[in-house]
Amino acid sequence: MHISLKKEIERSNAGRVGLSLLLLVIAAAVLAPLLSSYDPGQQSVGSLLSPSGSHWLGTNHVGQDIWSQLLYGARTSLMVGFGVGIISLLLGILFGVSAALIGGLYDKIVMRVVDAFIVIPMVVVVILVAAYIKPDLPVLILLLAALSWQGGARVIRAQTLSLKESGHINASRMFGAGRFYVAWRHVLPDIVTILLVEFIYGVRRAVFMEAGLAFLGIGDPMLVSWGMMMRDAMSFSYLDVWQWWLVPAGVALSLTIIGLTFVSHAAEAALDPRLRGAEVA
Amino acid sequence: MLNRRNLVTYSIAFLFILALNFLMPRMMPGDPLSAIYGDEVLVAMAPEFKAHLVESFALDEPMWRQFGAYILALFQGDMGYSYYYNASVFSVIIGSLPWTLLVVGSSLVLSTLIGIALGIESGWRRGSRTDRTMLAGLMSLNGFPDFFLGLVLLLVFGVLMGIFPLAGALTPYSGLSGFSLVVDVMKHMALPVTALTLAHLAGVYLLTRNTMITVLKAPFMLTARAKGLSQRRLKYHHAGRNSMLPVLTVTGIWLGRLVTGALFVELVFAYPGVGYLTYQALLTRDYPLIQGIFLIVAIAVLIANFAVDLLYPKLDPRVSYAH
Amino acid sequence: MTHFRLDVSRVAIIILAISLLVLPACSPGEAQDSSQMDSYTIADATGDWGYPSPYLRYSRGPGYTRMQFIFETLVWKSATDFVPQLAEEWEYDERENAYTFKLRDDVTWHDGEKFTAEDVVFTVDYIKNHPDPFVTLIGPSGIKEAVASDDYTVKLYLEQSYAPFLNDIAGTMVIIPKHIWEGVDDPKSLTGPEAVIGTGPYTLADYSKEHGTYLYQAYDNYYLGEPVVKEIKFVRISEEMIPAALEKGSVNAGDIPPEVVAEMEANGLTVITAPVAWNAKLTINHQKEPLSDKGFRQALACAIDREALVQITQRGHAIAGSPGMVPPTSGWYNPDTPQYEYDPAKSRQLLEELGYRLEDDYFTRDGQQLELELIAAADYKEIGQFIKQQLEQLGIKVDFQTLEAKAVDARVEAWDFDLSIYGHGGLYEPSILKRVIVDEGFNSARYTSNEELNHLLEGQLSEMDPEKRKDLVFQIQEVYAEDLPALTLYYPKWYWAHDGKVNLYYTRDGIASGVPIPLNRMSFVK
Amino acid sequence: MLEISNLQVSYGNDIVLNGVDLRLSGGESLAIIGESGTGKTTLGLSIMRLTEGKVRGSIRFDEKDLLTLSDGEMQAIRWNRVAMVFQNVNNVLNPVHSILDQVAEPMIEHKLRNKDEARTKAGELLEQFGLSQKRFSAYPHQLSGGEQQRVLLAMALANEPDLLILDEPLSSLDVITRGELGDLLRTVGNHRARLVITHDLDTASRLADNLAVLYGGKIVEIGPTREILQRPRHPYTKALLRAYPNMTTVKDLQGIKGRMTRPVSGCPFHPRCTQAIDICSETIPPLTWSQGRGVACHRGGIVTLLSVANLSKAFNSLKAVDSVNLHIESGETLALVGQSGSGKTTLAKTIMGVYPQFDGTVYLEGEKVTSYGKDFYKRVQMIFQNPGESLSHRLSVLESVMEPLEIQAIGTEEQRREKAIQTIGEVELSRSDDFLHTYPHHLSGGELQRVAIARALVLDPDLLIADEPTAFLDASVGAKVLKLLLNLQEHRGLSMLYITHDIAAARKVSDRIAVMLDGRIIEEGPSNMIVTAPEQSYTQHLLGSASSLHLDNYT
Repeated sequence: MHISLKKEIERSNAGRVGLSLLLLVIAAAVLAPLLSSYDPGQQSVGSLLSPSGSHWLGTNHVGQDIWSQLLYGARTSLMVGFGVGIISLLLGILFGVSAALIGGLYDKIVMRVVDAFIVIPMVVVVILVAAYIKPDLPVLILLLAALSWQGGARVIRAQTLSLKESGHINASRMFGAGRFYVAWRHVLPDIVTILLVEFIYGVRRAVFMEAGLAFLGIGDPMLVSWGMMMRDAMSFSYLDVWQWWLVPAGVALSLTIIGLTFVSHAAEAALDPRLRGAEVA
Repeated sequence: MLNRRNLVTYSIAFLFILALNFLMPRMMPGDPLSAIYGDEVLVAMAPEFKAHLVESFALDEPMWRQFGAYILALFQGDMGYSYYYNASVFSVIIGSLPWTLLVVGSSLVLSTLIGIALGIESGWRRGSRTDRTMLAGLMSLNGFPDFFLGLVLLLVFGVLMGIFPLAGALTPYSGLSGFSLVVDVMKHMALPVTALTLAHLAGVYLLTRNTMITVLKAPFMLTARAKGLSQRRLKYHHAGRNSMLPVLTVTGIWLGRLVTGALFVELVFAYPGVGYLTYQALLTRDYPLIQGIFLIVAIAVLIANFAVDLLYPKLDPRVSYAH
Repeated sequence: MTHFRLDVSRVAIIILAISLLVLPACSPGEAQDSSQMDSYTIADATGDWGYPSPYLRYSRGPGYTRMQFIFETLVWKSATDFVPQLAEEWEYDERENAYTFKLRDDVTWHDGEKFTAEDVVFTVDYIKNHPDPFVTLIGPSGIKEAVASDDYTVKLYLEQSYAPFLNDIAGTMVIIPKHIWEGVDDPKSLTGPEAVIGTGPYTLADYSKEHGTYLYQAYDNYYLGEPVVKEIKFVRISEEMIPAALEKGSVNAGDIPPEVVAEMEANGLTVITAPVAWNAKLTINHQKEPLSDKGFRQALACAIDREALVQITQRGHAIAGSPGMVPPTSGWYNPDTPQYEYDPAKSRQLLEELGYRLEDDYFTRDGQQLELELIAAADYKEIGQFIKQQLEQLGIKVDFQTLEAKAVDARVEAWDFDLSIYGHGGLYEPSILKRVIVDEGFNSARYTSNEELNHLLEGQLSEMDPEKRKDLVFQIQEVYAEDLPALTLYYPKWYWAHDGKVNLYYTRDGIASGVPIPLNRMSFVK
Repeated sequence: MLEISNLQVSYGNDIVLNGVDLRLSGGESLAIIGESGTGKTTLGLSIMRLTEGKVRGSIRFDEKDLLTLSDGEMQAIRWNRVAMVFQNVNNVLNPVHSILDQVAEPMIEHKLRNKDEARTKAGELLEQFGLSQKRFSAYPHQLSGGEQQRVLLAMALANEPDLLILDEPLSSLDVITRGELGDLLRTVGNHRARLVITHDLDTASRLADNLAVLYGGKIVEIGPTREILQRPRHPYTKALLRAYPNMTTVKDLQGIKGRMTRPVSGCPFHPRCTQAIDICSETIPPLTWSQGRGVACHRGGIVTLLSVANLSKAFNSLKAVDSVNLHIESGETLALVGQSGSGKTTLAKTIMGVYPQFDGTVYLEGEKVTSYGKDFYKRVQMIFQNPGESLSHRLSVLESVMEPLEIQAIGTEEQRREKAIQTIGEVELSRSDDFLHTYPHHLSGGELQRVAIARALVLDPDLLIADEPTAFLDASVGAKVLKLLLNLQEHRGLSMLYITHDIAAARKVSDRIAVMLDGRIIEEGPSNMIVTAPEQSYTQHLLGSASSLHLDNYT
């Protein structure tokens, strides 16, 4: 199953749309200082202004520039998303691969714990924990990662197990290949696609949860984030401001998640040839 | 069928939930009493009254004894006392639970039915324009967080167009009864249920569609076509029936997502369910209530998963006889 | 592969189709029957404020408001004055330090029992045994003894002379029927309909905790005549939606955000503004160097532009804080209170006098950069940011952190902070001053080192002569503002809008001991 | 009833069926046989119009061309007129419906019966196929493979179709059930036209009167089943039979050389055919009929490579060979069995033209051999009993093998050397320089015989006459040499005349056996017939005294 993932994703239109959306968000995050002349935290007397030449999306309730908040909000979303994605992936690999290779009681314990975590509604756990500890950004990332590696671990374990038994690995072992060689040359390329799909899942979940927590008001209030923008904007929904305050934040969040959804869909399709070919494409 | 593996899984999940409830209050800074009374009119409560409260809620005892008492009480069905509501946590939650069940239940049924129907349709015509449009549309829909959908629905249909009520589960003291009361309740739940359903539709749809595509290539589909069956029967009775099954296996997990989705959506619509209660509890820092809600929601989802595990064999003959 | 286009219109149509599918059929805008006076609906964002009995209502103001339709006090207040309620007349005997109340003899409980002086005596004793957060009857403000001279005369002996007695005790303590509460050991266990038997103009017909709704019905045998509204309803509508609900006419009254005042008035609704009753404060750790220095605290006060803070963080819908805490709109306000107008130059000068030098934009002393830690709950995020911006502009580095509210309280209580932002109400009656300046608790400045101030605060509480008391309160403001253990930042303006069918007004110094809600039950009588 | 003409089915560029013509009338049964991948199932599905491939040509069923019908019309034909028993693979039955429902479904859906009647009828059918009533509500996965097959059969008969297409109806079954169901199928399907699709000759012979052999998308041979099985006329059919394990074959299993490849120009079988000539790779041979049999072969079917007519050879008055008639077909092994002195070797030598004088005629590919020259020996070669005698002790291994090439003056020295070394490799001898330059007296008996074989094969002959090639060898070495000969035959498509006194060895390597006694052929026929049902007492005697371990003597 040596498929060029990059190619597969780029070939599918869903993948292209998704990648474009993601690049757009990443560009907004990276280029935020260039795209807006306002500090997103800078308060000013002109509050709740309508969009104008100087404030493209107007200002919020304390005179902060909404456009610039939108751009910097991308940073928060992406930081949480990718941070959680990477850490939970690493945890997933750690537990998944070790469970597959060590096996026995250890494997059983890890897998039961994983199953248990899958049936517990994670958002509720996050809300409970966050309600107590009011996490700042690094803690939030760790918290979300700690609660979202389980699905990945299960998939990675299954994949590693099947690879352990698969023909070409046995064959190369019989030709005298060392463990490192096998891991590098055969195991890694075969699970890298699955890892990517899991990674994107993790990112998507994290972006969503960060926004949700901020919306509930249990995130770090000092952080400029889309969820918080929506929360703040919601309390002014009796005015017109929601059109350029709430909606852009919600749309930015949605587009990010849609981008991730499309990319993961394309990656999944690449993984499962049965789904290939008839894509949104 | 329920096997030992499942039992172990559920036990671990249950223990984890309890342990969290044990551990989280330990991390609380300060004493819980300050969260009981806020800053509305009287700034400081009289020290005498404070002492009275500390005594009556046993807050002066060491933490571990409070935990011990909590667990003991839990197994006696006592989930604690909400200082804010002046009522037992259990009774507070029970009051809100039916509304959440109504919203979540309706969304679960609707999103499952519509998701399966669309998934079957889309998978059946895979590759067609209809399929591609549906896939793109629903995957996009999947990206919209439920609370954002809720807000937009509320603003558009509630505020701008004024078609739907702005808040609540029914018109209070409207004197309605019978059918008109049902209509009133339906009108109130229409937007929250729509938001939840739309946000969760895509998951069901995608799973059904993927299964459908696989099922369509199964040998029994060829058999069925050879039998000269109508398209309709092929699509629903043969392919559809098989495509539904994987969706049903994940209903429990789905339900978990819907419940958490309801937490957000109820907040948006001020819908008097557990989600709204959670938000209030967070605002008022009513920790016993937060703990209680967490416990009930988590356990409810566990039970739902458990129930699906038990029920699934009745739906999929392959599983029921596998043991 | 076919070319893929995100066909927006098709997607939109499908989404619309789905939504139409999901939505049950619905007819637009039901007619609201608010024209008749048999029903009056009040919107509230929170909704549930507890079962409206004295011990099950929630402790905050709205809880009391829900209760005061049913339960009454000895004296009551109109928009301007103390007025008789259960007591027809009262007088203070300075020698005995006791109030004598002459009670009405035509009052009945909702269950038909006669109301007598025994009920008052019972209530006082009951509250002493079962404390109520609103009324403190033990300690300095307490009642030593209640004696019924006859069926309709009751004499309350005070522990000490207590100036705000009428407001805080006689006008706040609701009388409960002895025949029901006698023998109830745990007041919270009384949850049935008997728990809401009072003497007031309304009885409770329904209460729903989940929906946050209340339904009151007029009590026909009310001794002051039949209430003008047959039914009062409280319904829960989220804050943002109340304006829409008012415009739709689905509610008669509700509090509104300041931004919509003009729109409401344009729509023919009456908007009323509460005299300010609440303030947000910058709490300063006056136990800790360099904040323990009065000059330093004054420098901070001059560096924070409170007018700008009101403009930015409150969008102008507030009054800038007076360093004397008493709001300028209050009758107790001393116009001579030092104001510390925004003056960064003055701040710099004060800091330089303390030995600070500006280096690289920040003040430094003994090689150490001046840095303050500011903590606040998330609710004060915008204000914290504003103060941080202002102080950093001046040259004081600020580390601003939002913490969980209880964590802030705990650290303030442990003196583990530099600056903190906190808010509280109760500014109508000067009795608040002692509690928030010298008493214990995280929400008090606990500033006890100025003997003069201590003396003044004690004195105004026991000074029964209003004019002399006012003089004391004026002095307190000056001393407090001079010492600045905390700085009042602003007083927010609160608005209610109603359709004018009932004349809503703000009670003098708030309902009971100071609830700033324009729902005095007497609006609904006569 | 069913008439398929010039049916072409292709998936993209892959042409699966390439011009198939078939006729089937009511009550007739026809088996389509072929290896997997020859397009058998596609043919069945095409009739049901269920292939996803592109279909051209015509499929006429009751005078209607199925390919031009509307979907609705086709839907009405499916199962009512034409039903199919699908190959019993996993999930061929819908896993979530009970078997009774699945059998009843087509009756209900085609409105032949109401629900209750349909279920009753379905029950009868299932019972007829041996499923008890309590199994009716079972789901497919609860059934054994045999039971599932019964369900598939019962289901196919539900709407009483006129044409039944059976795709591998018996292949998932054990032998006993196979017999039982085969008989049942013959009974219930008797009056219906049946098209049996199988790779299994046994199934074909059980279920069908006629047989069509499909190869590379074309029918290569068609005719009555029994005749084809006894006397295949297309090289593919023959190869198929030879590769087929059954109780009546005695020869060791031989595959068919090479693998099926697509696309192929010309005759689809020519890359694997042992008698292919130039035209075979150029044009597709048409199906030509003779004697009730259709064969698609440019060479008219299997070629008779060598035949002798009335061959006699007398030494003085002794008639060593007496009026012998024999033929050897392309790619087959004829064993000539007889005692020493029966004239076997003389016959072989006569054929090889060792004796200038003899009576009778030798034909090579139908042409009379008039002179024995290079042309003849290029095509016919012989190896002898004693390899030591046939190899010159003065020539090294390499020189010995190169010698025939030099004699025939084929190629350059270098090419000859290469060809020789390749052939030495083919007979599983070392190609090291050391070995190539070894002289015969350093070689073992087995090695010598291999060198001799190599020398005979280096000219790529069509016929190899092997005269007791194992007589001088140990049993184990002899067995290996025999195995080698069989392999060579499979790879090169060699025909062999195998001369032996050992009928046991003969039956392992030969397709046919001729028994020789006193210069005459007294009995001749397919190996299995000769071995199992010998007619001549002499043959029986030979069989009786053939080498065996005689274990019964010890019991």
